[in-house]
Formats: sequence, C-alpha cells, structure tokens
Amino acid sequence: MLGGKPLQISARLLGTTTVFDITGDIDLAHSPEVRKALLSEIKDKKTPKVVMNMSKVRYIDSSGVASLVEGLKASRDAGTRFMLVGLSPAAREVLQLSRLLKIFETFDTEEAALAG
Amino acid sequence: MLGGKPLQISARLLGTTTVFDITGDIDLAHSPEVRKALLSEIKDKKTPKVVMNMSKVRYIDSSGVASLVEGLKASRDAGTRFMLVGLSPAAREVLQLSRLLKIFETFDTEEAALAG
Amino acid sequence: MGPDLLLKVELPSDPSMLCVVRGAMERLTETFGFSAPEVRSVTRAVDEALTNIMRHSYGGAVDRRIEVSCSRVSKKERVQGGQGFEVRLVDYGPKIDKAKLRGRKLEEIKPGGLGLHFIRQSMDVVEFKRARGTNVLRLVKYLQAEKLEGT
Amino acid sequence: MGPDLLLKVELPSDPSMLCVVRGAMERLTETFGFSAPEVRSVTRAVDEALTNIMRHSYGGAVDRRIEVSCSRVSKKERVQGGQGFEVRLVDYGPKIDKAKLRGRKLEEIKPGGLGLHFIRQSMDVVEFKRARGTNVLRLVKYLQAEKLEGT
Ligand SMILES: Nc1ncnc2c1ncn2[C@@H]1O[C@H](COP(=O)(O)OP(=O)(O)O)[C@@H](O)[C@H]1O
Ligand SMILES: Nc1ncnc2c1ncn2[C@@H]1O[C@H](COP(=O)(O)OP(=O)(O)O)[C@@H](O)[C@H]1O
Repeated sequence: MLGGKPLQISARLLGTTTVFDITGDIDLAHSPEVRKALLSEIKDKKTPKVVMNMSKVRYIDSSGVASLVEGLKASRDAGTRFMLVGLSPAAREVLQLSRLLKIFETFDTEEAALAG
Repeated sequence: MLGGKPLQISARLLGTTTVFDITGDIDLAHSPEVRKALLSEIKDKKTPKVVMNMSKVRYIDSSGVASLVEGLKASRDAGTRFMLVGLSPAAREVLQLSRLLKIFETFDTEEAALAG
Repeated sequence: MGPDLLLKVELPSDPSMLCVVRGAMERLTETFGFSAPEVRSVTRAVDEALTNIMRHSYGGAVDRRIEVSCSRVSKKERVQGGQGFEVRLVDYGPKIDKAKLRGRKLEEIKPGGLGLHFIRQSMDVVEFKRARGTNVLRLVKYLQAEKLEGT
Repeated sequence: MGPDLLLKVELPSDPSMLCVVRGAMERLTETFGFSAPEVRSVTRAVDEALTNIMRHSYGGAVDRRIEVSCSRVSKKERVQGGQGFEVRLVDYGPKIDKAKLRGRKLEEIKPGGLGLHFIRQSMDVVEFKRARGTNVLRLVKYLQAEKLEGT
C-alpha cells in the first residue's frame, strides 16, 4: 500500500562467497525479500558460502528468523555454508529467544566469517 | 503524567567554563529543564563561559530554541559568553529556519569552543 | 477502514507524549516516500502543531484529548501537486482567535513565536478550521517527485 | 480522555505499518519507564501480535482495521505486581480457534511458529478474548521496580 523505503539487500561477490549486506528491518513487510534473495543464491546458484552481514539490521521479527532458518535448511540440503555476521543485540536476543542462536554459524566480523 | 526517561543534562566544570552535555530531545516536555539550568548558571552564578554540547540532541523544537535564546540574552545581560557546540543537522536546520543560527556563537568541536 | 487513511492516533495533551508521536511520524513519512530532510520537516510541523494545541488550546492541561489522522491525498484534490501526505489535528478546546494566529517577526530576537513559522515553512497546505465544536488543523505535504511531475 | 489511556492507534492491516507502530511503542515504553531490553521486548510482543492479526485474523488483506490501545494499569488490578503497561489489540476478523493458538515446539528447527513464544516470553499477561464481534488480545507488562516492591 505504501511505496516506502524498502529493506535494502545488496550482494557482494568475494571469490566463491556471496556477502549480503542487509539494511533496515526484517519484519513481515520485508522478510519475503530476504527469503527470496537467500533461496536464489543457495538453491539456484548453489553458492558455496553465503554470509549475511546483519550489522545494519535494526529489527528482526519471527518472520525474519523464519527466513534465516529457511536459508540454513537450504544450505544444509545443498551442502553449502551459511553464516551470520555482526548480530546486533536485538537480533542476537531474538535468535536466543527462538533457541536458534546455536544452530547458526555466527561470527563477530566479516573477516572471521570469510576465514572460517 | 509519565515518569519516563528525562532529558539528561549534566554539567562539567573546566576552569571558569561550564560545559553542559545534553542528551535527548529538547521539546515542550523538557525545554523548561534546559532553561532552568542555563539561567541558574548564567544569571545566578555568572559563569564567564557556558558551552552547550548539543552533539547528543536528537531533536529540538521551537520551545527548545526559545530556551537557547533566553540563555543567550541572559549572557549578553551578564556580559558573559554562551556557545553552542556539535549541532546535529536537525538542530542546525531548526536554528536556520528561525534565522537565529548566526546570532549564536557556534563551534564544531568542544576544543574550538574552549579555545574561542 | 477508508482506503486512504494511513494512521490515526489519539493521545492526551501531555508533553511527554510528543516524542511518541514523533517516533510514529518519522517512520510513517519515511515509509510514505519522503526524503530524510522532508521526514524531519513534516515531523517537526506535527510536533509544533501538537505543542500549540497543548499550550494554547488546552492551556497546559495534560489530560485533554488530541487526535491526529494521517491520510494519503490524491492528485485530484489539488491542482498544484501529486500524491500528498495529509495530517489532521483535532482538539476540543475553545475556538481559536484567528487574529492571534501569527508568530513574531523573525527579525526580532526573542524567545517564542516560532512554531507557526516552522509549520508554514514545512507544509504545502496549512488550514485552520472550526468544525463541530473542535479545532481542526489540516496540513498537507506533497511528494517532491510527484510535485515536479504535476507542474 | 480516561486518565489511564496513554495512546490509541488505528491502522490498516498493512505490514508496512508495522515499523510505524514500533516507532511509537519504542518511545512510549521508554517514556513509561522500561529499561532498554524491556523496551525491545514489549515492542517485539506488540509487533508479533500485529503480525499475527495481519496473517491469521485478516489472511493477508492489507486494508482491514486494527486498533492498539495502551494504558497504565494500577496496582489494584493485579495482586502480582505494581504499575503495569497494558496493550489491547483489537481486530474484526473471525473468532480465533483457541486450539490453534500454539507455536511449534522450540526443539524443532523449522521456520514459523515463533510469534506466540515471543509474546509470552515478553509479557506478564497474555489474554485472548472475543468481545462484541472482535478479537481482543490483552497484554500487560509490569515495571520491574514496582514488581519487586509488590512481591
Ligand atoms: N492551537 C492554538 N490555539 C489557540 N491559539 C493558537 C494555537 N496555535 C497557535 N495559536 C496562537 O498563535 C500564536 C503564535 O504561535 P507560535 O508561532 O506557535 O508561537 P508561540 O506558541 O511560541 O506563541 C500563539 O501565541 C497563539 O496565540
Ligand atoms: N490473531 C490470530 N488469529 C487467528 N489465529 C492466530 C492468531 N494469532 C495466532 N494464531 C494461531 O496461532 C498459531 C501460532 O502463532 P505463532 O506462534 O505466531 O506462529 P505462526 O504465526 O508463525 O504460525 C498460528 O499458526 C495461528 O494458527
């Protein structure tokens, strides 16, 4: 209904790794975009390593967490890797409440994720 | 009516200068506190130099601008100095709209204000 | 719900509620498509209008009712522009004396008298009306791109 | 205006309005006196409750009406605590089948089924009611200091 400022998802290719820089709120309005970007990268392109840079995510809700879980499942099916980087306190909190924090590979910095 | 998180005003004494660090929104709810702090420092204590550190002011409305104008007038009456430091784009904009930006002594940094 | 009503907020005339309305307005105007300076500008206009209602219509009482409704207004309504963001502010105070609705001259350096200037500088339409025992302030700001397109 | 009503918001069931309500809730809960983690937690509960109304009560339609009212509730109402922050969410959708009001087991790793968990983890009171053709979800969170005082 509103045009609005969408969630921004931009992709960087670093060798065989794709880094997604996410800016904004991953809520019901925007989690479908995240899901679509992730599944296209993992299921269709079978990119060996996908890193989600979450450092500019202001808010993430249960539908956002669901999108990340779908990404993780797809990467397990494809035998690829899926990592989260730069979780804000809010994002970390939500993953902890979901008891999902430990099932994701998380890193403080992009460098660590790329090396990991 | 609400308890709430007040505007934070803290004073630092540097020699004969008082620096006020202001954090939060200077709006109708909180401009009386700013006014009171300023007038006590300038009118009552006649502090030779008062510096308002505005770098953590998220918002300032017309009543906030009015408090600053009162501070400025009091300092002119007292023959003391009154300076604004670290204006955010929002604060600068409001002073410009009021055509008051040029009547204040403004500095980008506290160091410049203390030296000025 | 009317297709063009985006948000309606009811609040008491308590200054500590101003930051709450600003929080909603910042996000709503951003989502509507305004640029960062426009977001600040429309938010400021609404904040100053609320401040005036609290001070002048309600004389500082903190428990009176204020309504703020935000809608999309379409091209048809105005020749001058395109898609607009309309805010209606309603209060139940005494009729406003229009002769008093004026800020100070900007040349004078004195505290006060800036709110109406800020509102008029921010908005494309500023209209005070009395309707069914209420004061209604109607503010409209047009989206810049549409505005250019329309002219 | 009732002395305890802090804010009432009406919005269409459009997901792009969620961020607007979060903007208001963050400021309101902060002003009410909650700590930063509590602010995030209450805001999250309201957001997830709205998400459920949009998805389940209204099946994704974006133009239906939702009402959110925030009030202060006092000690008298509940023995368990002190000053509380109450949020009532009202929708005009079909009666909720209470048997379906359950999230997935947290042990399962699958997308979805987290919203109600987040709401229950955040709030001290979570009550679904049907009243005059509307679904009413009542959420209360008590202020921590008062809560300790009261126990
Ligand atoms: N809602 C209102 N009700 C009654 N009078 C108003 C209202 N808003 C503005 N006014 C009048 O307009 C004048 C100018 O308003 P403004 O520019 O905001 O400056 P200030 O509020 O500082 O005086 C006010 O002094 C008041 O007399
Ligand atoms: N407002 C509502 N109206 C109808 N059913 C609801 C509502 N809120 C929740 N439910 C039911 O509760 C279930 C669990 O909700 P939730 O934990 O938020 O997970 P999800 O929405 O992802 O399924 C939903 O699948 C739905 O069947």
